[in-house]
Amino acid sequence: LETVPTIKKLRAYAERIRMAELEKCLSKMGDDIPKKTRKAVEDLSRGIVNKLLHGPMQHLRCDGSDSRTLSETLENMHALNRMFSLDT
Amino acid sequence: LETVPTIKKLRAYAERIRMAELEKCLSKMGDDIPKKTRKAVEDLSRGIVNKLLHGPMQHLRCDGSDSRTLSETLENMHALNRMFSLDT
Amino acid sequence: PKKHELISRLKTGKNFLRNQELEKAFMEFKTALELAQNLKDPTEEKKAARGLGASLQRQGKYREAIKYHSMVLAISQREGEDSGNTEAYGAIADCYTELGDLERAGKFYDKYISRLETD
Amino acid sequence: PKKHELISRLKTGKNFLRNQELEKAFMEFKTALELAQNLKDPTEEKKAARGLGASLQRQGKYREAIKYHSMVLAISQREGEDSGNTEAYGAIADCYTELGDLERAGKFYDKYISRLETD
Repeated sequence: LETVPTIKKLRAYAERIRMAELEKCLSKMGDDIPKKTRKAVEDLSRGIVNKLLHGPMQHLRCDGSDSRTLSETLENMHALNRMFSLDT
Repeated sequence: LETVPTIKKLRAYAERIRMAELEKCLSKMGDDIPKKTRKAVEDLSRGIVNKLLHGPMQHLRCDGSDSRTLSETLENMHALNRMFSLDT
Repeated sequence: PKKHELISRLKTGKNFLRNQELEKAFMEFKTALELAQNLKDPTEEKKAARGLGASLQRQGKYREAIKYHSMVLAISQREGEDSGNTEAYGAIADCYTELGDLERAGKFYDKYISRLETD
Repeated sequence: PKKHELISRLKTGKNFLRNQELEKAFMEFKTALELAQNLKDPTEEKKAARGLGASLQRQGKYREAIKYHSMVLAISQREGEDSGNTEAYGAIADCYTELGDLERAGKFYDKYISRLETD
């Protein structure tokens, strides 16, 4: 449960990057972006972020049933906090 | 220096995701994608990946001069290897 | 014409949200939700519900936000089409985290995480 | 006309690369590089060099690959325009890693990493 706030912070961190890059992209594409294109681009940004986050997110959850131990999960959390400066 | 191969593997991992999502996106957008759109979409995919990788990559390098210690860098490496299954 | 107003409400709502004008955003999404319900347009209905959830969440009204994010899940269930669910699970979990209910937050993050690799 | 052939060579080169037909890819990019040099088109020249580097790298010819990835850096310097450098630094570092020269790889990764936050 201690890792839950880290999941939230990591999500927010990635979402900020996603939104900033998406806006840059849409502004480069000019006005009058076809709806289909806009949807495809949004899905692209979400797809990359979600697939990249999947591993770390999974390793922040420790269900006790598998080989992932609590201490390993906490080490993952500490490393993510450091690497993404999530504590500040 | 022990962390160098991890940098390579993490880069390759992210690049696979980026290419797969980019191809999905371009195929959804149909033929005849304007060059400007294509470039914007490629930049988007690269921008998200690069900005997300920046933190972890930085924390895999230990230049000795700052507060980042070797043991901390190795812990980061182990966590990344676990979270992205880079060892297999 | 109604559809046109719906799209435009969603758009201005989004802009208000971006500029942190949260109450104005809420009002736009509220109108959009009613329009979408009248038009029986589940895709736009979800967008309106998500917008309402986001507006409330950023005002710190987490319990109410959960109500609207959950509406996205309900629409998905009703329509047998689960787009937007990943984000809804994540947002609900974020709200429970803010409310200090880490147990429940964890359960919703688990659903969120299990969907991260799907499209 | 020449420009047209250049674009088409780059495109087929990319397709060969995707299908792991690495020698065919190399030939396409090689022709593209010459065309781009004749047309004095540095943007396409970089794309051709990067393609040549990638084709060789995937064949395990790391030393030759480094030569072409370095060409991207040289074109950037010549033109005073550094697009493609991040990828070139990363690719060169990958090659040195494969060659077991972790010291040099680390130096190129440092350049790569320092550019990850720029556009």
